[in-house]
Amino acid sequence: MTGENVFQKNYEVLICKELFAGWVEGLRDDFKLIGPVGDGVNAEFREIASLKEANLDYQSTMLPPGKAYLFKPLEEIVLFNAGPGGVAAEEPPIPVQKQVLIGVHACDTHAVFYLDKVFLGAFTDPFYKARRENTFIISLNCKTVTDLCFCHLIGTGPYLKAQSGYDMLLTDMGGEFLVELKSERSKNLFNVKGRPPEAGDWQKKDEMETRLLKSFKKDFKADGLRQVFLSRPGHPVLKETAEERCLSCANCVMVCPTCFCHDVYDETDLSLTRIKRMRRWDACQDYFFAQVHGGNFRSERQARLRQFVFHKLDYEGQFGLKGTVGCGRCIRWCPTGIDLTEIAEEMMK
Amino acid sequence: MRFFSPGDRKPRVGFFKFSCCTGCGFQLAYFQKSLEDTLKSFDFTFFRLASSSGTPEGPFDLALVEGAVTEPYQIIELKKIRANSAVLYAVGSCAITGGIPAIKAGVPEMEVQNKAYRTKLYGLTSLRPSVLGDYVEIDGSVRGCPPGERDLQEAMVSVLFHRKPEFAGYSVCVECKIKGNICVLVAEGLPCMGPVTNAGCGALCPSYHRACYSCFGLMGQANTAALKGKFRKLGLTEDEIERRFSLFDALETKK
Amino acid sequence: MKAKTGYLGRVEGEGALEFEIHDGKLKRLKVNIWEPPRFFEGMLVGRRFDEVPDIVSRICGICPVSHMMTSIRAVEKAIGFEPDRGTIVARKLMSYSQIASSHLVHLIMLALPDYYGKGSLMELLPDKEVTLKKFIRLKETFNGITSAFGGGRALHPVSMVVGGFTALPNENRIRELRSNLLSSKDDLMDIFKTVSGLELPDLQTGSEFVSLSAEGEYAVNEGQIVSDMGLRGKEDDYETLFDEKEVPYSNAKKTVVRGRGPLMVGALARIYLQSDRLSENAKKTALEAGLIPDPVKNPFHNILAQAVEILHFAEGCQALLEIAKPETAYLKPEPGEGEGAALTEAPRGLLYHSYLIDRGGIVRKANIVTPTAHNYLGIEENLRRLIENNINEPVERLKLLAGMLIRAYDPCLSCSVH
Amino acid sequence: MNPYLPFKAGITGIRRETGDVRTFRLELKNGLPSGAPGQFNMVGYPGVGEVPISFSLLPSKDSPLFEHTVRAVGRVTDFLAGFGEGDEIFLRGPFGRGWPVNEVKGKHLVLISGGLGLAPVRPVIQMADQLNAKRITLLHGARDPESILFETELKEWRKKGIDVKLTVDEPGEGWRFHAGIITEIIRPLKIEAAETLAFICGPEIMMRFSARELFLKNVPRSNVHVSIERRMRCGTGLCGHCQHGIWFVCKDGPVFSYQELSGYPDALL
Ligand SMILES: Cc1cc2nc3c(=O)[nH]c(=O)nc-3n(C[C@H](O)[C@H](O)[C@H](O)COP(=O)(O)OP(=O)(O)OC[C@H]3O[C@@H](n4cnc5c(N)ncnc54)[C@H](O)[C@@H]3O)c2cc1C
Ligand code: SF4
Ligand code: SF4
Ligand code: SF4
Repeated sequence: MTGENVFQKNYEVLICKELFAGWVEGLRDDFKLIGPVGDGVNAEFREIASLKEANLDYQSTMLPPGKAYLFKPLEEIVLFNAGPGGVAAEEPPIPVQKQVLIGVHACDTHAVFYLDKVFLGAFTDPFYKARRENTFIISLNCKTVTDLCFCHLIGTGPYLKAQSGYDMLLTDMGGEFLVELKSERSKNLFNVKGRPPEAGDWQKKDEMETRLLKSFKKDFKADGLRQVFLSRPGHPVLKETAEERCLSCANCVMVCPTCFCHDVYDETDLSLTRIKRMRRWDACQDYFFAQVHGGNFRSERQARLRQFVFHKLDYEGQFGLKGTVGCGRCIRWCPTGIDLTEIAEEMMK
Repeated sequence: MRFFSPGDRKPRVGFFKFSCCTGCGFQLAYFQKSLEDTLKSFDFTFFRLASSSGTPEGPFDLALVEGAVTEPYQIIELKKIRANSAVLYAVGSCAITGGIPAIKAGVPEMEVQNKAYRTKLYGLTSLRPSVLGDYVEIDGSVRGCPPGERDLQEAMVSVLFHRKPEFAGYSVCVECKIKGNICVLVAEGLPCMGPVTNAGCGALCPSYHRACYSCFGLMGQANTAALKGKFRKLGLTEDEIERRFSLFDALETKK
Repeated sequence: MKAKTGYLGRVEGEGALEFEIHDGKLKRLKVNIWEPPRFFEGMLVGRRFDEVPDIVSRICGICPVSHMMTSIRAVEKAIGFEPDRGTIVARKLMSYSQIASSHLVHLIMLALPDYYGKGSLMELLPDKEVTLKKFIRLKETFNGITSAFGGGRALHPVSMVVGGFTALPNENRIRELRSNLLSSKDDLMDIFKTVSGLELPDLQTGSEFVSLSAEGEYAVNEGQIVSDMGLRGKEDDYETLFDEKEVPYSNAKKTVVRGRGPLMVGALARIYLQSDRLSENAKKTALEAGLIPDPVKNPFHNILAQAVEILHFAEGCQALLEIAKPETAYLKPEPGEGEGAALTEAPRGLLYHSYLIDRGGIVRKANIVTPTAHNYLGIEENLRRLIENNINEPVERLKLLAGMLIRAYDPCLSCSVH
Repeated sequence: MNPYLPFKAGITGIRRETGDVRTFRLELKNGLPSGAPGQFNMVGYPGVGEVPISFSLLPSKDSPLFEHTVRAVGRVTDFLAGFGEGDEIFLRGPFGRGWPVNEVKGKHLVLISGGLGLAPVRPVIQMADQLNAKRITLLHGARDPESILFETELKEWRKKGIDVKLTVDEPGEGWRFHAGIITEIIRPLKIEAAETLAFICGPEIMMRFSARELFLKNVPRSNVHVSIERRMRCGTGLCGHCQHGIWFVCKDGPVFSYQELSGYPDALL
């Protein structure tokens, strides 16, 4: 992540899975272990005691690991104490707990890069920063894809190509993991001896990737949207989808790994002595999101749906990255299955 | 400090009950977490449930009114309460959406009565249920059945601060995701009302593996047609769908 | 001379007392319950069987669990469903903790101020600061149990449904509940002492004491009907044993034992009829309070009985939490045709629900009789006695005494009308 | 440093401008304030909330005091209206990109404001002497004569050589200036399009029509700057509420050139 240089090759080994699991367990003294538990697309990143509890063959989770563990859904950002002497502001403690996220897919790893741009950009969020620095990310190349995945069209998967910004990359080679170290600290931490990969191993990895790439179901043209979006912001597909199907429930943006919007509000106890300034994940799909005193910039459901679709598929200028990583969560967890790629395709017609 | 501080006169609160289970009153006077501070920070100058002293005449810094309107005398009382109170919040689903008492809005009045009473009672004057907002201007709605702790606290704090309240207006799904529940509607096909229901409960039902039954009432701009469409796809019959939407929102659906 | 309370404070719901004394004689007395009816029996018709508990829960804000429990049992009987063991344990925990909690609020917030001549608990502060703090700790403990098993809230719980519980608390939570209970022992005794130290007026009632009774346990969720006048019956016999009368001046109905007169239900009647099944500790305190072995049938003693029951149910919860398992207790009920009736002991006494359900699982007929309806006639009769016994007292004193008596019954007017 | 930690500011003076508009003169309790014209602070009180409020006067060499002019319209601003001299409020800032004052040199600066929109423009006038503008014109519109802000300062501004033109929608007795909407006093303005730089602040609809008037005079879009308003919770480009297209109004704005804003939906502009 921040400031770390691209890591040279040669820190790659093949080790058997048991050995790897043993190493992970050894991290428990210093780190909270967080890994995927459960099957298929309904897995969940949770604290685990060992890799035995985790299922590294999981396909997807509802909440994305990066967002859930780096940018908490609900947290205190300022505390105030009120008393006879007046009101004094106090900084809530900066999180110091070290944690390892094990088995983060390529899309979700890219999503963390996006969140970095948001929270470590022009202004630095101290809570995100502390968690980010205390989080060791072990990414994992996917073995299967779901029918809603489209990372291959965005360039964020299914195999992770980024060379930095995370700590370690795993590829399941059958009985062994191919472990690629991607950060300085991973080199210090990973002390397991293994077999250096040979040309054949790399070839096998490439073949697996090619096979995987062929199994994607989704296909749409992500390029050229810019013009369409700007010229037809009132396209009927937006209106129809919004009115007939969109519930404004905000599930889509809540599960989105790159959605960063949040609300800030004060929670005061009734003795008026303790005030907590909280932040909570918020959503552009909510009616009040863009309301100001004199009006509401997105009072129409259609306008809110459009904000979501455009923000994810266009508006790259904002952070220099696409807002979507192709994980398909917004489609899967939308109660009515609204699919932003279908909307985009319809608009391109 | 600008708000009521310990030396100040405590805000005078009146609590009123119309047609309901008194649960909102109990929530305020007993169940909620900040009970001690509530009892101490306010002067409950009228609260039948908790006190035999005091007068309903006011004046009140805050009037809390629970219950649906189902009797003519309640309308007169309500207008009086409004006139005597600086701030008036409707408390609980009965007062805000009609809640459970409004189920009978869908059936002819006498038909329901005859099922409950064998003889004709001369005192019976029940009307089609309606809500506080139909008769007076309300300054806010503390939603829920019973009212959620977050909004209840916000209501009370707003009065201590002399400021406008900010009640939750988003969907239950937002709270549900914040809790990290696997969605029971998407993952299991349970007919969850979360997407159209106003937040404030902390997504209790889905957290306990149950489909939300909308006890906080519909949120503003709820797209009920879209959710009904989804329920149809799940295989619910029209009757079943109608019942899900008429449990706490009968007035809305029976318009 | 006419006397009237504008409304009854510190009771659940809307009602008033009126009486007239002429020439040293009580002429007229009535408890007028103007609580607006919501016609639950009418509203329930046409709803599906599994919606019933959520609807009837809203009859009452202090005993929602009792209404849910009774309706769930009645509905399950009607559709021919048998709950599993885990469900039965969890259901008892719900009822026990709710009764303890409801008694607590009655004793401390509703009844206590009378004995100090005050209008509310708030007016007793700061003198009763310690009592208030203990009261709050205890309510957290009991509400904690109801809400842990009831789906996150003690008032109108969500996870208790026809068929069982949609989720149950995990082991950590259960352990926590146990330890909270354990550390509440002193507080519990202190509350008991506070109540048993009160000077209760004398009165003797002629009402028949009625409660449930079960083999080997203090009956709450299930049992046979028994009374101190020899009444015996099953819950299915309820409608042949009791009769409901409608009175023109009140929205609540009055129940009588068929062919006999008024009855009294609730904590006092329960202890009277089931004292041998109280926990050891509760038995000791009941002895101390004079509720056993030679009880006087004084309705004012109902608050003593409630204080004893809190101890009993605290121990009951403790024992059940030892065997409660976090595994989900739920079997999916299938709609079935039939009729079912159930009786349970709500905090305020006997509660009856019965339903007729059609093939599609839709309710065709519903009947609900609440504890306060059971007590209504007895309350009026005892008020008459009380006033006649004290006829020479000043009218303000009479009004206070009358209010205290009504409150001693802990009546729930929302329930009584529903 | 936690960017959410607010500073305390003491109220050293309050001026009632019009019915619900007050100007608070403020002094930071710790540290020295800074800011540029067009920037804003998040102003509020613990337990009530924070809202964006522009500087209406900046601290200067002569005085560390600064001002916020606030209209009471809702939760936070109503609460602020209850404050008196000597009270403390809380604020964070300065935030945002203000008016491009560096580009003014040698140009004709046209300031156009509607209602409270004069407040964020005032710091520009405050530093008029340092701008080296060829000419400065201020066109200000208000509902009625009573709601003209900073009326006592208008004379001073004229003395500085600023050409001040006023208009009101509802003139009363004795109104000496123009009556009508703002565009009516923009239209007769004699300008050299390429040499003109415009700063506009007011309701969105007023900004749109004012800008259109200038475009009709061939002023390039990149020379027309507007200060826009969005909901804001953090002020630091994180909470997302103020997003407009790719922009975060809080950190990329609130001042934008018309060029930058064009093409994005969900705005009146
Ligand atoms: C860059 C900027 C500069 C501003 N400068 C001034 C100024 O100098 N003087 C002045 O009186 N007003 C100014 N405003 C408008 C002012 O922020 C709103 O009037 C104020 O937020 C209303 O908040 P409230 O809590 O009083 O009202 P409510 O309507 O109760 O608002 C509730 C919440 O909504 C949000 N909100 C509502 N209206 C607005 C709004 N217009 N802009 C942003 N968020 C809003 C806030 O987060 C607020 O907490 C400015 C706005 C922006 C964006
Ligand atoms: S999840 Fe689907 S229905 Fe809900 S707001 Fe998003 S697009 Fe609309
Ligand atoms: S604006 Fe909407 S889509 Fe964009 S980050 Fe915020 S919530 Fe996500
Ligand atoms: S379970 Fe219900 S409340 Fe939760 S996200 Fe799904 S639909 Fe919304």
